[in-house]
Amino acid sequence: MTSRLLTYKDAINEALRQEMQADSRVFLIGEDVAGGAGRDEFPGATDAWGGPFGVTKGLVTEFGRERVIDSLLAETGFVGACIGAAFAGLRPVAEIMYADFLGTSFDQILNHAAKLRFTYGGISSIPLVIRTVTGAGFRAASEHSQMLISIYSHVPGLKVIAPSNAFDAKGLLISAIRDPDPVIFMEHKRLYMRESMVPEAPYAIPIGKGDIKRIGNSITIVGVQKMVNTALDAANILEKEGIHAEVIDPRSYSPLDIELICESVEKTGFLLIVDESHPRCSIASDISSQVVDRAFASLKGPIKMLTGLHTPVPYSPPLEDFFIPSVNEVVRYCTSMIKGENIVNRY
Amino acid sequence: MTSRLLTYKDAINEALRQEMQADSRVFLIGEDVAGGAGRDEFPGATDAWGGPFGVTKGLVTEFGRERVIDSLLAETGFVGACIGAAFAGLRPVAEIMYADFLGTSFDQILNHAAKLRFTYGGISSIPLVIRTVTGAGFRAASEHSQMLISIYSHVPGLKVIAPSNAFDAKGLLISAIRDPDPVIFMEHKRLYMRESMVPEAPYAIPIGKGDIKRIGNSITIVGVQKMVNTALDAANILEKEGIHAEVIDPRSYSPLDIELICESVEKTGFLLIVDESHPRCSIASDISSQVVDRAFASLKGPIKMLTGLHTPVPYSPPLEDFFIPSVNEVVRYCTSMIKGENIVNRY
Amino acid sequence: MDKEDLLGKWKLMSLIREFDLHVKDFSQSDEAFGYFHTSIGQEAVSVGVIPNINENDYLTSTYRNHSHGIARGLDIKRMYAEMLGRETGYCKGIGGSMHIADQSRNFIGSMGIVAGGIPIAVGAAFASRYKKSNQIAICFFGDGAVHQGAFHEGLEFASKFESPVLFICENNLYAESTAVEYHLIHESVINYAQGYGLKSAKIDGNDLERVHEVSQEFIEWVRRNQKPAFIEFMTYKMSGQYEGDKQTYKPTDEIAYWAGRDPLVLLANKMMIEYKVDPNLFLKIESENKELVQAAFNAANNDPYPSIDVMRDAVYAETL
Amino acid sequence: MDKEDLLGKWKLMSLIREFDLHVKDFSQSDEAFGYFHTSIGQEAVSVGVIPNINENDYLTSTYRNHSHGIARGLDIKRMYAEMLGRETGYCKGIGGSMHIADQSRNFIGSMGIVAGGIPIAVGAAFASRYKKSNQIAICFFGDGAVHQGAFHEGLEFASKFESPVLFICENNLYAESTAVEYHLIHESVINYAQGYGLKSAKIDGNDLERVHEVSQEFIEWVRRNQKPAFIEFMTYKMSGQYEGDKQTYKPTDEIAYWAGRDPLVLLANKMMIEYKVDPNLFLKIESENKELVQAAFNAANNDPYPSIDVMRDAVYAETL
Ligand SMILES: Cc1ncc(C[n+]2csc(CCOP(=O)(O)OP(=O)(O)O)c2C)c(N)n1
Ligand SMILES: Cc1ncc(C[n+]2csc(CCOP(=O)(O)OP(=O)(O)O)c2C)c(N)n1
Ligand SMILES: [Mg+2]
Ligand SMILES: [Mg+2]
Repeated sequence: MTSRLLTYKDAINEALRQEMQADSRVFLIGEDVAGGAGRDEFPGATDAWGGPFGVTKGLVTEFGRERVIDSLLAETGFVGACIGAAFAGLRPVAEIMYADFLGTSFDQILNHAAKLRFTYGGISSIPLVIRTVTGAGFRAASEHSQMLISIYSHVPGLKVIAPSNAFDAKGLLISAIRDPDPVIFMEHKRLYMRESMVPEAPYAIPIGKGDIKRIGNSITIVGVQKMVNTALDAANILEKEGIHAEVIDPRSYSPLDIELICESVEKTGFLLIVDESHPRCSIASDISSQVVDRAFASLKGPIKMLTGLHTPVPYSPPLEDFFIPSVNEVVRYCTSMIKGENIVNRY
Repeated sequence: MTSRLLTYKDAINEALRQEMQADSRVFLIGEDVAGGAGRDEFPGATDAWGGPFGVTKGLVTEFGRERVIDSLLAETGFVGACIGAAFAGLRPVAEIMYADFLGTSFDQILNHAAKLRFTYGGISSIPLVIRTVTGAGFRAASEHSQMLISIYSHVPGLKVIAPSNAFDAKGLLISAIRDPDPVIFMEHKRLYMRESMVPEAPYAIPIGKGDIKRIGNSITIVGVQKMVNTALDAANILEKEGIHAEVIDPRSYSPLDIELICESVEKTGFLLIVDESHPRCSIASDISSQVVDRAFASLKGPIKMLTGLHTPVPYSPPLEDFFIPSVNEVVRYCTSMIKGENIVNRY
Repeated sequence: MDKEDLLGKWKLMSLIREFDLHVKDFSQSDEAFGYFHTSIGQEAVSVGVIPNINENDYLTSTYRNHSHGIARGLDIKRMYAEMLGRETGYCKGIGGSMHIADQSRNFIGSMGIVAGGIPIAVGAAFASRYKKSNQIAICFFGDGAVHQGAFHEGLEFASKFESPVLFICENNLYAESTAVEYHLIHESVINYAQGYGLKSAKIDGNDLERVHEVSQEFIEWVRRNQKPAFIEFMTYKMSGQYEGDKQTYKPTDEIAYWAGRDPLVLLANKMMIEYKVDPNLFLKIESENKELVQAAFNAANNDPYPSIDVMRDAVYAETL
Repeated sequence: MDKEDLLGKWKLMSLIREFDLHVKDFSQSDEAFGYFHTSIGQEAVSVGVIPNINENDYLTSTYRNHSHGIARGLDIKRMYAEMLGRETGYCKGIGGSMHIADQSRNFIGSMGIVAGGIPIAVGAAFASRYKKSNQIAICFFGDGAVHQGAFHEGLEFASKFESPVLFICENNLYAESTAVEYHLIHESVINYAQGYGLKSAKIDGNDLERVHEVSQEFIEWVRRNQKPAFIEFMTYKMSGQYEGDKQTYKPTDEIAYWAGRDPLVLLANKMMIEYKVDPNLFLKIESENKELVQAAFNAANNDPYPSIDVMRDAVYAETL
């Protein structure tokens, strides 16, 4: 397969395009996913936005407004409609502009998308993808910076994916679109411009399989989405101090590849989870609790969680920078853990 | 203080009545919290319901329709309005009939109630209480049986309370109404008819303080809401086998009295968390992860979580009974944990 | 409709009535569990509307779904099995009384969240337009649903994206214990529909012939024009919000008035007068239906409960 | 309004314009961060409406809040400090540009969630009625907000519970890149308001005098009648959705048309013709405002960032 450097954003765009080419049941809907609707008569208006980050740019030109649909500004309406359309045999890909806005359609997700198949005794299926944008670091303040992976992963019936690089993003989005169940697909706004090698042809990465991004035997670091990169940077620094960190990217959070994490912890004896979400009832606490249950005997010290704070995301740059776990902190946590030093948590 | 046996339901009713008597800023709003609205002209219609479980019965007769308000069937509308009213100096107590319906007003809770003070730099405050009904065991199926404590506890800015008995319910609801922050107050439908001794006079139990419901030194069991009672029943059986279980009721889940739990674990060395919610990113995983972080050295074996399943709540009686952790299972977990036997988790 | 047609409709209404009366009785027994929401008094809406749609048209309902299910041709034994939590039920006993559905009839589901099914039905209709399959969707809800954001967003989506869906509001004068005089700010819920430019009508929901006629016309219109439409049927929730509801919010004269407007009585009277149908025929049909329902219950009540594995496998389509 | 009044309004509009122009410039500089949403072209709405309310009336805004803040009398230095994330900002730098608020003026907040502030403003109005305090609330939002369930539930709550709130829709022809021709199914957003029985009007939002007159009348009406009302102001988002938006969705003739309808130009022209105001006076005011803004920016830009403790203490009113 021919590969080339592609941004995360373009990799997502390519996954959408290829799946739309392959399957006429796939359509996109969301606010400004095409852009310029209502002004089609004049050149420039068509495809003016392609979503606020331009992720879907070009698709309306290729597939037309029948399949790249500017919704109304009404998330309950269009997410609910996608559930019905999925039941009726289509493959909707809805975009909720920011993860923070999921609250405006939460009932449809929690009680309908997630439960319809179950309440049916497992007879129906809802092949729906909801793409949304996560994460802090954009100076976008409390209502445009949340992760919310933990809330969605709590809900049985949903699958939750949050890729950390372009390669994973393409392969996992293709799987999500082909998957028979509702998938929340989370794209980190601070990763959109990051490049990695991405094959041209379509490929599917199985949902629920984690990935070892770096092999090591001194300590296991699980990173959540963008924090995978933070962990990798920290691992490079730690290497110089003779600490060989193994860095795991779960990629899928529901289902979660807990076996992969446990195997690593059985080898290293130490586990640090790095996540920019809030700490309480979180994906970090979830991973910690599952590992302590399954791999207790291997633990050489307490599992640590380095997370965002139990505060909404602040605006002020030094505060937001503090909110997000940094490379230095990952390094500090790892060295202290291995030395058996006490660490005062920040949250 | 004179005490007498009172049901959980009546204790809540009494807390509401006493706080409404003491403070004219307190008002109730929700669907059918009075009941019979629109037909007031005829006897019998006034105060016909008092909420679906009759919890607010009698209050409209005492305080009138100005303060016990049948809302429209529109949770975003009235929860949002309560946020504004709280900002404007009132003390709204909103009722969302079932916790399952919180999705229809989730944006107001997640982004406004929880964040308004923070986004303000801590200048304003939102003294709002949202009462709602949790829990399985009522054969009410997937959309009328959820707990959702974990979702609300994940969100910074909210306080989350879920009492397990009438005494705690009264004292904590009074605190919730007097509290300057938004509080989600969760009432378990299967506890409404349970009695305990409740003082007649108003009293406040501090939010964020857990309670040791039974002292023991062999193992710590943390129960979540109704599971406190399950844990206590199990503890009585275990006692006969010479196992002295300490049973802790956190009562508040955000903030959580983690110190109390850790102290107990430092004494017993074993921790079992019993919760009927789904397991992933849950309050059970939260407690486990915090304890492993803080009290690792005291642990004599893995922390175990006995929770509901990673499935929505089923309707069929044997399935629902299986879904909810049982006394027998608590006993089985505890004995196996102490013996160091392997336990296969059910979820 | 000729005499035979009307008799067939009456028979179906009677089957629904006997089913719900059985549920009502059963719900008060010691064996009973769960919440049951009957449609006693509202049968003419289901029977007048639902047989007019095609085999592959879509439908959503609410927790008050018995009459919709039976009118859609669901087997009453399998319905009762669902309500008793048995594996032979339409949802293998997992969904229960509030969530009856049948994929083979494109009965998408019964939503326990008020108005929750509205955008979903709209989406099925939208898909029909997308697929050019000439299907439509019909969507039932109560008078209380009009206050929900989901109602508005659903109607507007349908209007904007010209989705062939027929919205059917069963205005039974109450949302739980709250009367429409209190909760409706409009005289009629069709004001909301008109706000979205929907073709709409407000009709006596207890007059079977009228319900049939108007809904047939609307269904054809929706299919032909590939656009949404809306009917409000005025009817009465004779048995309260759920079985066990004491209904102290209802005035006695209102109860008496609507007892006289019982859709089964209205149609039977008409047939006795206009078509000289022997009154005993109705009694005979009624007792046959009673037996059918009792037999269905008995059979269902002997069926096995589902296994834990059935539940586990129901969460995800792909076992993980 | 007499000449002096009009001059005062023009001065305020010019201050807002200069503030936003400075923001626009700054946003393209290397130091800049965050999202900035200016109201360039919409100044007449804020200046026409907001000075008509009382000191203790309530107000909610959106991410597009600069003009509302300045018209409400907020200090531009503290506003800029907020936008620069400084502790001296109105929200101590924690809220940022999208969330400016000022409790001392009952400016409840700026909501980043479209329509999120609507039920909240309604609730403040409801509280005023409850307290019999004779306060009202005014609530700003855009044309896109009318599609949200929160909009409908908020309007209906206000209508049902007779809450003294004035809803103000700034219809600036676009919701992000989507034109109203596409997203509005009605000719006008006041159709929605009329659906809830609200007194309403659709007004040229670039004509300062007209905005002032109508909003004054509506504000008095709301206060006197203790009921909600609704105004749609037609205006134009001259600088796009956010600073940096390339606006390729806008036709050039439309841009030209609205450049000619710039509210500052319209009012200045009128004053030059009707009151013979010297054109140089406007230039003078403009350059004074430019200096004020630059000075505010410079001062704010030297202020300290908040400490971590400020952030921690901001979450709960009671430190836990
Ligand atoms: C979002 C939501 N809020 C509240 C409820 C609780 N509830 C169940 S039925 C009902 C009344 C519904 O009235 P209506 O729509 O008229 O239907 P009816 O029961 O009269 O058929 C309410 C408030 C719910 N199920 N969903
Ligand atoms: C619930 C929600 N959905 C989507 C968005 C993203 N968004 C921000 S502004 C905007 C357009 C709003 O348009 P309008 O209401 O006309 O206000 P304007 O920006 O034109 O002033 C959108 C879709 C949001 N903030 N909240
Ligand atoms: Mg009703
Ligand atoms: Mg706009």
